[in-house]
Order: sequence, then C-alpha cells, then structure tokens
Amino acid sequence: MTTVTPDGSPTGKVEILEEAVIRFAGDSGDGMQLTGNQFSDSAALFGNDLATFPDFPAEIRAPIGTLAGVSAFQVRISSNDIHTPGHLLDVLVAMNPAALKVHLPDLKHGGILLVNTGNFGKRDWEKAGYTSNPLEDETIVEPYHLVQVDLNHLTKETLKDTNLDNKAIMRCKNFAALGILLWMFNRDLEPTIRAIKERFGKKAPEIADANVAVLVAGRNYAETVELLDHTFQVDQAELEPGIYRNIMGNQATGLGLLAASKLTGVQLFLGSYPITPASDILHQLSSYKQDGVITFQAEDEIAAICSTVGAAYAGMLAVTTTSGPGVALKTEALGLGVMAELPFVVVNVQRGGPSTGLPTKTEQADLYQAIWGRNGECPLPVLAAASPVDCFYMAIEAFRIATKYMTPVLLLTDGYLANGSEPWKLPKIEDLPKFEVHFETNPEGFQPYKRDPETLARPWVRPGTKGMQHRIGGLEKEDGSGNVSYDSENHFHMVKTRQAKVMGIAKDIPAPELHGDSEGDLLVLGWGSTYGSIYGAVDKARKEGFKVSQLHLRHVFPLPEGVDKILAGFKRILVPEMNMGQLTNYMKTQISADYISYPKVTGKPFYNDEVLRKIREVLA
Amino acid sequence: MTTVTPDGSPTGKVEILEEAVIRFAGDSGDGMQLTGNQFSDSAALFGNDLATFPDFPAEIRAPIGTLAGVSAFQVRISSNDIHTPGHLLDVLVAMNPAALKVHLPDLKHGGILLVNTGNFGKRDWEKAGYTSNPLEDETIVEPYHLVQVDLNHLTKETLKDTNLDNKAIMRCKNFAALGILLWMFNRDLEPTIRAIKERFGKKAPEIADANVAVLVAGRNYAETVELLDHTFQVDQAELEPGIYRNIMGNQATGLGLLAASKLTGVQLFLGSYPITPASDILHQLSSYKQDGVITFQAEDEIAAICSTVGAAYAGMLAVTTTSGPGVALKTEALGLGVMAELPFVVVNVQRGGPSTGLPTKTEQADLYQAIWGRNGECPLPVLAAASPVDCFYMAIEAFRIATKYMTPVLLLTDGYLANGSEPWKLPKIEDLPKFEVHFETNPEGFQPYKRDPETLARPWVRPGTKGMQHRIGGLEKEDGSGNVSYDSENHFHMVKTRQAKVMGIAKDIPAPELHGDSEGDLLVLGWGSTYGSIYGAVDKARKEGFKVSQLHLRHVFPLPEGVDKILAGFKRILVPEMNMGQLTNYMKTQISADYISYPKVTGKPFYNDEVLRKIREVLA
Amino acid sequence: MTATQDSPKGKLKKTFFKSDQEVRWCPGCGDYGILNAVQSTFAELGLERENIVIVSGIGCSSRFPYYMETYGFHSIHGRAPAVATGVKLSRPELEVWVITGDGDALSIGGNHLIHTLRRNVGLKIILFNNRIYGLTKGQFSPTSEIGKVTKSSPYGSVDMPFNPLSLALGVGATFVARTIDVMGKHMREVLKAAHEHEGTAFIEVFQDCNIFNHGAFDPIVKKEVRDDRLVDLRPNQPLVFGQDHDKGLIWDCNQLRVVKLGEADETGKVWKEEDLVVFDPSNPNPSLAFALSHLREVDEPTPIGVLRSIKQASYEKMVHGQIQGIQDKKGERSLEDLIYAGKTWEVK
Amino acid sequence: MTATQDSPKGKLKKTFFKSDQEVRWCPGCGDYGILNAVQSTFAELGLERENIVIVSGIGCSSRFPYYMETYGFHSIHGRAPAVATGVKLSRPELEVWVITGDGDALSIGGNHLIHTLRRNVGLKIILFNNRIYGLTKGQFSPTSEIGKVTKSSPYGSVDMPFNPLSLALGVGATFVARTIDVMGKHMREVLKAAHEHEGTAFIEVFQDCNIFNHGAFDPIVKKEVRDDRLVDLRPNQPLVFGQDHDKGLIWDCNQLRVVKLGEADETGKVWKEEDLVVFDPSNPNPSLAFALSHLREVDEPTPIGVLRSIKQASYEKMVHGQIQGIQDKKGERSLEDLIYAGKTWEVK
Ligand SMILES: Cc1ncc(C[n+]2csc(CCOP(=O)(O)OP(=O)(O)O)c2C)c(N)n1
Ligand SMILES: Cc1ncc(C[n+]2csc(CCOP(=O)(O)OP(=O)(O)O)c2C)c(N)n1
Ligand code: SF4
Ligand code: SF4
Ligand SMILES: [Mg+2]
Ligand SMILES: [Mg+2]
Repeated sequence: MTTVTPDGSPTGKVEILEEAVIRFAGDSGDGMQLTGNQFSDSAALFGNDLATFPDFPAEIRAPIGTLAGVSAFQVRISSNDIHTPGHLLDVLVAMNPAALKVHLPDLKHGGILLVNTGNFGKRDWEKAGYTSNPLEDETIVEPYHLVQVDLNHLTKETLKDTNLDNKAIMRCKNFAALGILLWMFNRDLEPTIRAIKERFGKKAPEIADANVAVLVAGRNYAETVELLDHTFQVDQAELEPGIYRNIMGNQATGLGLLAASKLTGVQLFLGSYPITPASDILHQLSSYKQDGVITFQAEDEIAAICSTVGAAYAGMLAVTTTSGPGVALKTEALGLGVMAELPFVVVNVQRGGPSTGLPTKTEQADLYQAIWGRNGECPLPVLAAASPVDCFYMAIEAFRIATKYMTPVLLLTDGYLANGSEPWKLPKIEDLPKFEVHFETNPEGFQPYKRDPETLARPWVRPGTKGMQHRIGGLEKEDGSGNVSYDSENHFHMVKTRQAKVMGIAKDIPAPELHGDSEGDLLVLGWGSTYGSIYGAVDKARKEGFKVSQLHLRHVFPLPEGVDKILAGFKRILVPEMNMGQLTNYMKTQISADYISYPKVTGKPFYNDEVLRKIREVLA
Repeated sequence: MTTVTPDGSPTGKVEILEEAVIRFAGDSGDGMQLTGNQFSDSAALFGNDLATFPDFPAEIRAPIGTLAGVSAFQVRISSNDIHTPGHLLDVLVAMNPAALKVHLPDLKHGGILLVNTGNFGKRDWEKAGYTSNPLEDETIVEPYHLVQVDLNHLTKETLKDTNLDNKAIMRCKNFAALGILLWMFNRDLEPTIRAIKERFGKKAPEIADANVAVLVAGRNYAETVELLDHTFQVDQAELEPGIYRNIMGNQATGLGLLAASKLTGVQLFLGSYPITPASDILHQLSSYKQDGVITFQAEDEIAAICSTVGAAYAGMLAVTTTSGPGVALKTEALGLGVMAELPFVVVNVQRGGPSTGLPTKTEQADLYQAIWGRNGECPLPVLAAASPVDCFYMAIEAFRIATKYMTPVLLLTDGYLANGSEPWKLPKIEDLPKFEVHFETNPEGFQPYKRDPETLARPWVRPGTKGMQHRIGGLEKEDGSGNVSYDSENHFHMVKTRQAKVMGIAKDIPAPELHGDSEGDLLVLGWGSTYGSIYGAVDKARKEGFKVSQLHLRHVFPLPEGVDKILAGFKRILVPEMNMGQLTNYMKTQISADYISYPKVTGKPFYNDEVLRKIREVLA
Repeated sequence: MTATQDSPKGKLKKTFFKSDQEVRWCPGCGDYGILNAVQSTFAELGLERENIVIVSGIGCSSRFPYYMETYGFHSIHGRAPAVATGVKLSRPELEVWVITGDGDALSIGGNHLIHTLRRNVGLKIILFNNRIYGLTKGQFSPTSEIGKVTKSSPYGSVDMPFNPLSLALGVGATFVARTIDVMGKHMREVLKAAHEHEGTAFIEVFQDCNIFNHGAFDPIVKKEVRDDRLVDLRPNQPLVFGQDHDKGLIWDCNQLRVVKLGEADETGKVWKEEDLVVFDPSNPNPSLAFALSHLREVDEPTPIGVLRSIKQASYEKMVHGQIQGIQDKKGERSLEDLIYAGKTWEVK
Repeated sequence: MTATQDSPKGKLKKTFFKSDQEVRWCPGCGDYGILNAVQSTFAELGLERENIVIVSGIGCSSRFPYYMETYGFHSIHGRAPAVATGVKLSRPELEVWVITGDGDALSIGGNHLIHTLRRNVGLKIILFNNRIYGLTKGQFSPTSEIGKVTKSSPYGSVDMPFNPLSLALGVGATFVARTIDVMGKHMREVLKAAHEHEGTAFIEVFQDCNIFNHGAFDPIVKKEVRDDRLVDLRPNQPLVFGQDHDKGLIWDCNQLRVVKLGEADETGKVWKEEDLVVFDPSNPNPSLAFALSHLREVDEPTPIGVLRSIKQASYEKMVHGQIQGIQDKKGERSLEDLIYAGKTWEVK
C-alpha cells in the first residue's frame, strides 16, 4: 500500500506504518506540551485516528534540567480505530539528559531516539544523575536508533539575524524538533504554520515568524542531511464521516455541563475550589461568562458544595468539581443533598491517593468513597466516563438523572481522561440527549415531599414561586409534608424510599454494550477510564482466538438492568482497575459471579499489552 | 420458691417473676431519668441482673406536657443473665397524658399502668392530643391494669409543712412514684434514701429531706391502700461473684480510653467537637484533668481530628470522638493519618442518618463509611463494641492496635450503647490487657518508614528526640526513607504495604466466640450493639430446638482469622443490623456464603422477639 | 404549607409570616423575641413571603426557618452562609436571610462567615449569641467568657472568646450591628437598616439561653443598668450615654476613653458634648468602629446599634454585572457554536 | 535524615538547619529568601534542631518543612494550625512553627487560623502571601486584588480581598507583624521577635511568586520606592516615613492621615514630629494597630514590622496550668481508683 503524502515531498524510501507512538520529552520550560499538541493537530487534520496523553511533572516547577522537571507529551497516531495513547514508543524526542533518563525505558528496542545534543553538556548530564555522557555510553543507547541533532545551534543559526534576545531564541527550539518530526512522518508543514500564526501572530508577530523559520529549518535540515534513510507514513484512518475535533476529558466535561444548560434552558452554576487535576474545568467554565454561567470560586470544598446545594435549591443546574480529597470534605453536604433531595452534580476527577498522594497521577481509587463514603443510609447514583469524549455525554447524563430523580449525582473521571485527548466526531445538536426540567408552580395540593409515583422524585420548586413556601433541611422528614419527623416507622419508610428512588434509576439507563460475543470463557469488566486499554486488549485476544468479551460500566451505581444476565454468559469475570479491587468488591455485593481482580496502582493507566497478557494468563 | 425480701416487709401475696420490664415516662422536667436510675441502682444492689435504656426527646426542650417533650427511662430487672433492656413493658409509669400516649403501645396487655392523675386535667390531655380523658376511655385503658394515684396531691400533702415553694415541692413528685414502685417490687428503701442524701444532702439538705419524705409517703400510701392485691419479687440473679458497678456505654468508652493511658503510661489527648450522642465522652474526659488528660474542644470536627493527628505525632495516646456527620468531616484527615502512619483512635457514636437525620436515635448505618469512606486506597482497622461494658474493653483494644500497627483505628459504638447501661463485673487491674508503647530513640540506622518485619509498623518517634529529625506528610513516600516519591512502582508497593499491614492485624485479634454449636442450619451474624438482642433470641430459638448459633463481630475490619471456617459450618447466615444491609454487603466482599440481610432502621434497637421471629421464619 | 394568600401590602400583620409549625424553644428562651421582631419587621416592610428565603445551620436558633411562612432551608452545622451564597448568587432578586448561633457561625462556620463578609454577598445574617451551645445541651462556645464552667469545661474554660463585631470589622464587613433579644423596638430598627443595606448585613443579637446560660447578659441589659452600660450608636451624633446622658466617649492616647460630662476630671478639665467623638457609621475607614467594638464589657459601655454601614457593591451585583457586560459585548453562543469550535476537521 | 550532631551553640551556621532534600521552588521564587531568613534566625538563636517542629499545609510554601533539618510535618490543605495546636498542647516545650500560604491560611484554612489566634496557642505562623495560588498554577486567592485576571478569573476577580493584618487584629491576635521576602535583615528581626513572644505570633510576608504573580508587590517594595511606600514601625516612636523622613501620620477625624513634615499644609499648619502619633505595639487596646493595618495601599504607606505584641498567657500555659492546679489539689488516681468508683456492689 502506497500513498502520496499531502505535499508530495518524500525524497527517499517511505515505510508505511499502521501506527506510531511518539513522545516529546524535555524540561518544563521546553514547550513539549505545545509541540505535542501541534504534532497531534497535524495528524488529526491529516485524518489519522489518535490519542494523546501528557505527563506533567509534580506541581512546582523544578530546577531546570532536573529529573523532577521533565515534562512529556505522548501521541499515538494510527490508521486504525484506537482508544489509548499507547505504551511503548516508536519515537522518543529527548530535549535533555533528564528527559532521556526518565523516558528511555519506554522506547521500543530499535525505536528512534532523537536527542538535542545542544543540551548534553557535562553539567546537563550531571544534573540528570549520569556520571558520563549517556550518548557515549553504548549500554544505554545501543538498543535504539540514535539520531543526534544540535537543535540549539540550528535554532540560533536560523534566528541570528532577528532582533530576538537569546532567551527568546532558545524558546523556539522545540519547533526545530517539530519540523524534524513532521518530515519524519511526511507531513505537510502548512497547517502547523497556520496554527503558529494564529497563536502568536497578533500579539507577537516576530515570535510567530521565528517559530515558523525554525520549524522550516528543522524540516529542511532533516531532509538535507537525510537524517534517516527512510521516512514513515501512517495512513488516514477509516473514521466515520463527519466533523471532528480533538478534545481533552476535562474540556469535554466542561462543555457537557454547559450543554446540559443549553439543552434545558436552565442556567448553569459552578461552585468549586481549585485542585489538581480538576481545576481546568473551573477555568473553562469561568470563561463561559458570555453564556451566563455563574462560577463561584469558594473558600474551600465545603463552601463549594454548599453553594452548589443552595444553587440547586434556587433552581439552577448546579455542579461542583473536585478531586478525591475534595470529595472527602464534601461528604457531609452530600448527605444533606440526599436528605433534601436536591438535584446537583459532583464531578470527581480522580487522582493518586490516599491523602494528598500523587496529585498529578491518575488512579481510580475513589469508587468506594463514591458509592459508600457517607454516614447513614445515603445512596446516590454514581456515573463514570469511559473516555475523554465520553466525559461530554456523561456530564449531560449526570444532569439528566439528577433533575429527573431529584438527587445528587457523582460523576467520576480521572487524571488520565482529564488530560488525555482523542478526536471527537461532533454530534448533531438534534441528536443530543433531550431532557426537560420541570419546576412545580401549582400550589394546588402541593407538598414538598409528594413524590412522582414512577420516579419517586419530589417536586422542584423555585423559591419566589407564589403560594408554595415550604421548609426543607437535614433532619428526617415526614414523607409528603416534609415536616420534621422523629417517627420510627416514617424513618424506615424514608430510608427505603430514598433507596428505592435511586435503585429505580436502573430501569432508566442503557444496558452497557457488550464488545464481543454474549457467551464465552471470560468477560473483562471495567469502568471509567480503562475502557480503551481493555478494548484494545480484548480485540487482540479475540483475534488470537480467545473466547473473551468486554463489558464496560458507565453507570456504576445502580447497575443498569440486565448486567446480571450478561455476566451469566461467562465463566469468569476479569476486572482490571487502577485500584486494589474496588469494582470487584462492589460487584460481589451486587451479582455473585467468579470475579478475578486485576489491580494496578502505579499512577499510570493500563496498557493494552498488560491486559492482553492477563487475559492470556487467566485463560491459559 | 419463696424468699423473704430484705426488709421483711411484704404484707400481702408476693408473685415471683423471673424478670420485669419497667418504664418511667413523663415530661422532660419530671425527673424520669433520675427516678429510673435510682430504681435501677436499688435493683443492682439487691442483686438483679439488669439493663437500662433512656429515651430522650429531640434536642430542644419542648413545651411542658407536649408529646415532643416526653422523656422516658426503661429498665429490665431479672433473676437471669440478660443483655437488653427488653421490649414490651410489665409496668408503665405515666406521669402525664403525653407520656401515656407515647408509651402505652409498648405496655403488655395485662401490664400495670400507673398514672399520676394529678396531671390528667382537661388542658393536660388536650395538650397530648386527646379529645377526652384517656383514663375514662375504655378502648384505651381497658387492656391494662390501671392504677391511678394523684401524686401531685400526695406530694403536696406530704410537704405542706415545709418551707419549700410550690415549684420545689412539685419537683419531688417523682419520688412518690419511686416509692410506689419500690413497694411494688418489695425493695428496701434504705439504699435509695442513702443515695438521695448523697446527691442532695450537702448542697440542699431541705430538698434531700423532702425527697425522702415523699419517697416514704409513696411507699406507705401504696402499702396502706393496698394499691395492688399482690406485689412482685424478682430474685437475685446468679451473677458471677465480684464487685459490680452499673455503667453506660459512653462512660465505659471514656474510662477505657483513660485506662489505656494508665496502662501504658502515655498521656491521653482528646480533640473533639460536641455532637449528640458523643458529647458525653468529651464531658467525661474533661473532668479527668487530675489524671493529666488534655481535652481540646476544637472549633470543628476537622480541627478536632487534626489536633489529634498532631498529638499522635507528638507522642500522645490521641483520640477524637464524634458521630456520623462528624466522621464525614474527618475523612480527609483520616487519610492523612493513614499516609503518615500515625496511631490514633476515632470513636464514632453512631446515630440516625443520613445527614442530620435523627440525632437522638440509634442506628448502625456508618459501617460503609468506616470501612470504605475515604478517597484512595485507605484501609484502616474498624472495631465495634458489643455492649455498654464492652465499650471499655474495645477502647483499650483500639489503642492497642493503633500503637502496635501505627495506624488510625475507628471504633464504632452507637446511641443505644452510649446511653444504655448494664452491670459491669469490675476487672482486676492485673487482668486488663497489657500493652506497651515503644518510642524509637536510637538514631543508628533510623529511617522514618523502616518497618517492623512482623507488624509492618514504622517506628514512632517523639519530636524532641535528638538526632532523629525527619519529615512526614500526605504525599506518597518512599518506603524506608519516607522521602516524597513519585515513583510508580514505589506507589504500588506502598499501597500494597499499607493494605498488608492492616490485613495482618487479622492474626493478632481473637477469633469471635461462637454462641451455640459450631454447625447448624443458621448462623446469626451480628456486629456492634445488636449483640444482646441476638443473644437472647438465639438462646430462645435453641431452646425451641432450632439449630441456630450466634457469631458476633467486634473486630469488623479486618475480620479475625477463622471467621470463614466458622461460617462454613452453617447453611445460611442471617444478618440483623440497624441499617439496610451494610455488614451483609461487606461480608459478601470477604467470604462467600448464603447471607440473609435483616434490616431495621427505625431509630430503635432490635428486640429479642423480632430476631426470634425472623429466625423462626427463616427456618420454617 | 399554607394556601396562596395575597400579601395585603402596607397592612401586614406579623402573623402573616407565621408558619403552621409549633414553635419549640424552651419556655423563656430569647429566641422567641427575635422571631417576633423578624416577623413584625417583615410585616412592616410589606415583604412578599415567596420572595424570602431563610437559611440556617444547626443549633436551637437554626430551627428558626420552620417557624416562618417563607421559603426555608435548615441546612447543616456552620454552612448556612455558604448555602445562602449559592442561593443569592443564583437569584439576586430574592431576600436571603441567614439565621445562625454563636457556635454555628463562629465555631464550625467561622470560615464561611468571614468569606461571606469580605465578599459582601447580599445576605442578612442574624447571629443569635447566647454564649453557649444550646442544642447540644451546654458546652462553652467561642463567645463564652474565660473561666466559664460548662459541661465540657468543668473547671472553667481557658479559651479566649471572639468579639464578633471586631471579627466582622477585621474581615471587611460593610454592615455591622448589634441588638438585644429583649429590646424589640431597637431590634426592629436594626433589622430594617440591615434590609436596606446592599451587601452583607451582620447583626449580633445578645440572646438569653434560659436553660444553659441564663442571665449571661444581665449585667449590661437588665432594665435597671441598661442605660449606663450600653451606648446606643446614633449616626453623626456625639457618643453620649448614661441614664442621665451624663457620660461620653473621647479619643485619648490612641483609644476611646469614658468621661463624665459637665464635671471636672482629675486634671481639672470639664468635658462637654462637643469634646466627644462624633460617630459616623458610613465612614469607609473602619478604625473608629473597631475602637468602639473593643470597649471593655466590664467597665466601659457596650455599643449597640449600627457600627458600620458603608456603600460597596454587593458580590452578586459584581458577578452579574460582569456576566451582563460580557454578554452585551459578545452575545450568547448557541450550543452548536460551542461544540463546533476550536480546530475542527472533516472526514468524508 | 542526618546523623546525630551536637548543636555548636552560639556559633551555628544556617546550614545547620538545611536538610538533605533538594530545594524545589521555581527559580526566582520569594520562598528562597524566607527559607534563608528562617535558617539564619534559628542559627542566630542557637536553637536545637530536635526541639523544633515545623508544620505546614499544602501549597508551594508548604514544602518548606522538607528543607529544614528539624522535625517536620507537611499536613493537608489549610489544617496546619490545627495539627500544630495538637503538637503544641501535647508538648509545650517544643518550638512549633507553622508555614502557610495565602490560600492555605486564609481560604480553606481560615477557620483554624482565627481560632488559633483567639486562643493564643504558642505557634509562630509565617504566612507566605503571594496573592495567588501558586501550587495549583495560578488562581486568584483571598488576598488577590479586585480585577485580577487569573486562570479562574479570566475577566478579572470580583472578590474583595482580606487584609490579613486587620483580620488577625479583629480576632484577637496577640502578635501581628509583616515583613518582605527581599528584606532579609528586617525579616530576621521580626522572626526573632516572634520567637520571643508568648502565644501565637502571626507574621505576614509579602512574597513574590515569580511564575504566576511576578512583581505583585513591586509598587511598594522596589528599592527605589520602598522608603516612601512603607512605614517601618518602631516601638514608641512617632510614625515617620519617607526617604527623607519627611512624612508622618497623625490622627485626624477618627482615622490616620498622612502629613508632610516641616511644610505648611492647606490650612497653613506646619507639622512637626511631636504632632505625630506615637505607636506602641504593646498597647492592649488594638485600636491604633487596626487603624495602621487599614492604611490604603494605593496612596498611604504600608506598615511593616511589629504591629502588635502584647502579653497574654498562651493557651498551652492555661491548659497545663489548669491541669497542674487540679493535680496539685486532688492528685492523680490509680486505674483501680477510677474503675472501682461510683456506686459499686458485691455479688458473693
Ligand atoms: C457536623 C456537626 N457537628 C456537630 C453538631 C452538633 N451541634 C449541633 S448544634 C451545635 C452547637 C449549637 O450552638 P449554637 O450555634 O451556639 O446554637 P444554639 O443552640 O446556642 O442556638 C452543635 C455542636 C452537628 N449537628 N453537626
Ligand atoms: C482539600 C484540598 N483542596 C485543594 C487542594 C489543592 N491546592 C493545593 S495548594 C492550593 C492553594 C495554594 O495556594 P497558597 O496557599 O497561596 O500557596 P502557594 O502555593 O501560593 O504558596 C490548593 C488549592 C488540596 N491540596 N487539598
Ligand atoms: S436550650 Fe437555650 S437557646 Fe436552646 S431553646 Fe432552650 S433556652 Fe433557647
Ligand atoms: S509557583 Fe510561584 S510560589 Fe510556587 S514555587 Fe513557583 S514562583 Fe514560588
Ligand atoms: Mg449558642
Ligand atoms: Mg499563595
């Protein structure tokens, strides 16, 4: 299979690859996130399927050149349908020795290692903890295809006639690397040049020009010196026709929340307190002022959720966003939300725990907390997004359930989804889930806890509605009237009713789709962000002839109806999760089956290969 | 079987009863708690086994004579070994119509209903919501043995020659009721007279004298008019020889905490914030200043637990006490305790939930929260006291585990245990559990996270120890050095190690004793305060010939070793709990078996009869 | 619930604001007086019941909303200002009142209180200060005096109390006042001033807890001593007090000092009204208000009335003003605009 | 960890307090200067490393304990004062320092801070005020000025900020001071005064966040303007400032006002040093300190140095004093005494 690259440029041999995994790694100040994003955009525009994932250093900027300061961005581009940013690398760009040290272990043997020799002086490699220049140490670089370029020099030379100072010049060097990569994959420079101009053009045209110059210089250099004896080509993927956009999970969540507001015509309120990795949702919604979104940066997580409770009471689509430690602080008020039967959404972008834990790493270990983390009998629905794009749809779903059933809803995402991206085939507006919100305005026979016989939801009344004044609160209340009640039987009744209301949602949510046959030796059951990792693994395992299928939960509590029947079709259930077995234990309380827990708690997502190996092992 | 009563007084027929359940009910201001306690004390001194339980109204004093203002005290006295304050009443003392209305449903048909007619005027029964005088309504009082005495009049007459004002006089009327009850059960007045003098003698001798006079008048009146045609006698129980004392659960908890301090020689620190029904532990420890106890009433529950964390770090036996909503606020800091591996105890005196719920009622619905209510993988041991006296021992046990394993420990009690009482056969000091606390002082090879190979505990170092300065915190840390670590494999290792440490405690705790045979058709599995209710029921069921046994968990997480083997001896496992099935679900995650959940969430404890009926139903 | 009833404006009775719930405070509790005053004030102001939301925390005082025929939310301990902030930001057109106690507002809820005050959210906060935890049956609170014997301080509290007014002034409150449960008329005036204020109005009410802290305020509020122990602040008037209007406050050595009017002091100086400090609650600089709040309860007069009332845009006005401004400039976007934004590409 | 090493008293170097952990703040961060000053001050004071506990919350600033060769506890966000209170109450003999940021102390941790201050717990609290959330990469904080554009306020913040010193004074702090990251000598003096103080010492440090809020304090702390924009408080001295010592503060119309010395003002009055307010930080009445804290940053001088330092028994002294007193009177009980108490009876 051969294709002509868009600009028809390739001079030498072109190797066609199904896919490639590329990681850009350098110092925090080296602009790796930008470089990675630009490369991804060009791949997306070209028509690849792709998935990206950034790997930030711990929160504070570490000293330049140190291991702690390394920042990386990974992208997998493919001519197939893919679901994860991949694991082992085909290409690693290492802008300095620290980046080399941290990321080399992930490079495939035989993979291309592009290094910026301009940053490999003695002081540089000493800072990274090497005792000699790693590029000269065969035991280190021998397994790889080492490509050395002095990007610093190349950049300086290119820009020597500009008016930029040295600092500004050196900031352009990532574009030299990008130019080389674009050459390597036979990509047209045009879209990138356009993007650079859009980004810097207005405010700093001289910077835009410099970056473009360096980009071109990098490409030309690679071509001229024939940096590799052949280049690569990853063909377009057969994506469904449509308009696409690359989107990160947090971005999708923010957009989904706003979409729910636009769909219902009810104003959006966010009460939040910054916390990694959830803060970006706050940032995004804060920029939605023109759409009438009210964002309140509260003094702490307790005030954040309490203001959200107040906003829900006042008749807004109300949401609070946070991560695990923040949810811990919100649990008391979540209980109030359950008792007062108010509709709002809590988004938990999970991170490594317990306690402060590993704030910049991903984990799925807040499931127990989500389902069971409150005092008293305090059930509430728990949803989990399966991919960056799914965050959009689950945010809408969370509001649909909250307002229909008058209940707080917990939506779980995680650091991996939050910062990872994938192409999103944009939906037609008319295809988006429809749901209406009803505010009770008829005082005739009104009671604050009179329930809809089907959903068991109580009415939602906006304060200000004439003749419907009433009082609610956290004390147990009489069903119907909502008056405070210390009656024993009423309490039991209310406990059961609140439970029945939430469990009743099981009928109103889609049964999860089975990927594979409905009977077999093994079902791989997952929830949340492991979707892509499991999908790829099950796919391969099926190709290898294993009788394995995948079931993925996006509605975790309650389970959708019919999950028990699906499970019954399989001999054993393998449950990979980024925790010590939380879904496994939860499933045991719901459906008895032969579960095999497969935990991984390293702050990193599962790789397809890991899951595949585990499937083989279990079925061996 | 006949006995002579202590003072040889009975004039008429005496009926010997195995046991009697008596409830004193009146307005909050009527002194029912005092009356009930005095009656219990006299029974205890006489040698009965007994159990008591108060039933307070909601927090604020309601208007006099209203249903919301009724306060009651129940005592069950027995010549057998008993474990609960009983359910249906043999005797109900109703000081006013409201008390009658609230408590009459619990009086056995044929039971004695003693009413103070002095408070049954039209306004009185109207306030209680009656439309006519209930004493004149046969449909109401007919099933009972109604005994009407105008205690107001009796009291006034008795005290008419004193200098007391009317208000003070009327406050004595509960002693008239007490006098009648003591006559009814053939009890010597002497111990009660002594107690009155001790209580009031110093500060208000005229009140003491008045109370005694009314007490005697009550007794004499009953005897003179032969209020009943026969009196009752409940013989001494065959209690183990020893010194006894009647004790309430909260009191026992407070004493147990102090005992741990005395046993180890390490000072006790309490950081707490008042909350029903836990506040009494704070009150009690605040009175222990002479024993060097530091109590800190913090600004909120978060500060309470954080100060406790600080005190544990500083080398104290540190504890924080609260109820469910307070635990909700403490969860973030509990995570810090787990990460920092510091030893302290959190006591949760559970109450009705969710949210503010039913603050003065009992419930066991915080088990999920205790085991699973934190973000991240955050395991910590969970204990539960089985009876008021057991609170003492479990408080000591909590500190033993905390300090041996360097971990926070959650101890669950509840409102039923907290305010209920039972006789405690006082232990010999030398029989109390021994445990030593070791502070590391040797800088040689010291590392803050170097673990004891057996317990996996890290060393406990008091700040101020020379040469052992070190830093700890909530970020993930390298095992051994304790330095902050973002390393993937170290994180997984630490998550597993923290779990292994807690699970390892299973080997170090006693297997729960089986009550009954080790094989059978049904095992009734309980935890916490249901012990007594289940005990009595299983006892009766066994006498009825059912193959049923009881297993009661005081160490809930981790489960003691061997529980799986015990469960394997039974066909089915019945789990009565004051929640919707929390232990049941937890057990499913631990040991697979045929569990039958038996929930009761009414704010009231299980009665023997209820459990018995359920056993019969299951085995029918 | 009560059926719809039109608000007969201008001639409302306080019963118009009474709910059908039985009031359940202890007999003699100071809370009754406050409930009364609030109901009367709302009636006098001719407010619409459906436009009022009363949010409370937990405590005896926090049962308040149940007794008011308005919208009410009995939330959780200490969090009422945060819940109410959510309500007010969402619906600036509603009257939002917060009812709280000294434990609720100043102990567990301290953080929300100070942030609400600095932001100037349009809430009217009434703090029922009985210097005790009532609902939990009598522990010392952050306003209990040192040495107080309570259930949790059997040997006397060793905690220095807060001065609620100084605290409020220190964090930037724009309206700060104090009144007393037994002074109905005074209270109603203060409540009205609070109602009129833009932004947060903070009102401390000295409230007698008849059961656990009876008479705590007697030394200053009893009828016999009141006039000599209280100084009732009147805008732009010299600071005079005393049964016979014979005492006043001057500024001396960097603080306020009490002088007797018309008599010579030890230095021989005879003080007159014009020597006294003239007080203006609308002064943006809070220095004098702060000095007043710090008068020692033991030997100096306790200020009541409005200590501070300045003009400053309310938080909700700022928030909505910003949104409005941006909307006016940029216009709302359709969902389509939002989704089909950023770098998109087409696959055919 | 470092091996045991005797503290060579009196001639300590600041390196004595350096831990083996690499310092990881951004290049140019103001935190370095504070670390430096603390290490130097501890050295000058000849403190024992093992007797110091440094407790922090979460934030860039809160990484501080890792860099100190003392006992250290990097706790959770906002809770450092509460954790430290537990430490200090348990072990009054230890030096307990708290390191916190403007978000950590004043946003999520506001409640613990104000309660610590009112109780006068013997903690030395250094608040690194950079007017931004550094660690979470740049959101506005409770000390950010209105209008500030940050990640979470892309159209400018509408939240009125706290004045940390006024806040501390309002809640009854006994020691309140301010210093600046780049003024090492001044900072060391303030730190020493804090060390000497009984009870809570609250120190605000203006700290530059080089990445997210660079230059926030430049208008008042830059070398060129500093002398005219700051007034360095000296005990019992008239309030003079200015490069040429040509300006001062007087009390006028119930507030402080700036005057030029030696020149006639519009009324023709020529102001001299003896007209100026003389400031005494040990005055129990905080009125003047409060007025100083409220000087407007835009056009009045910003006070630095010690605003307040009064004598008041520390909380731990009160707590332990009470325990001691009761123990002296009643004596400790044996476990037997405690268990075999109350009404007991014997069964034979
Ligand atoms: C999270 C939580 N902690 C503690 C409590 C218990 N509690 C209820 S009210 C209260 C204090 C009440 O004091 P105050 O606010 O002064 O109100 P008052 O009863 O005096 O009016 C406490 C500690 C609670 N309900 N929730
Ligand atoms: C419970 C919780 N909420 C939120 C966070 C996230 N967080 C960490 S530090 C911080 C604010 C830091 O600002 P500041 O205290 O001013 O410290 P700085 O970084 O500026 O020194 C926030 C919001 C957290 N760690 N824990
Ligand atoms: S306890 Fe005190 S504050 Fe509470 S209702 Fe009774 S008198 Fe009022
Ligand atoms: S982000 Fe700011 S405060 Fe944090 S280390 Fe960097 S410069 Fe310092
Ligand atoms: Mg109070
Ligand atoms: Mg900051």
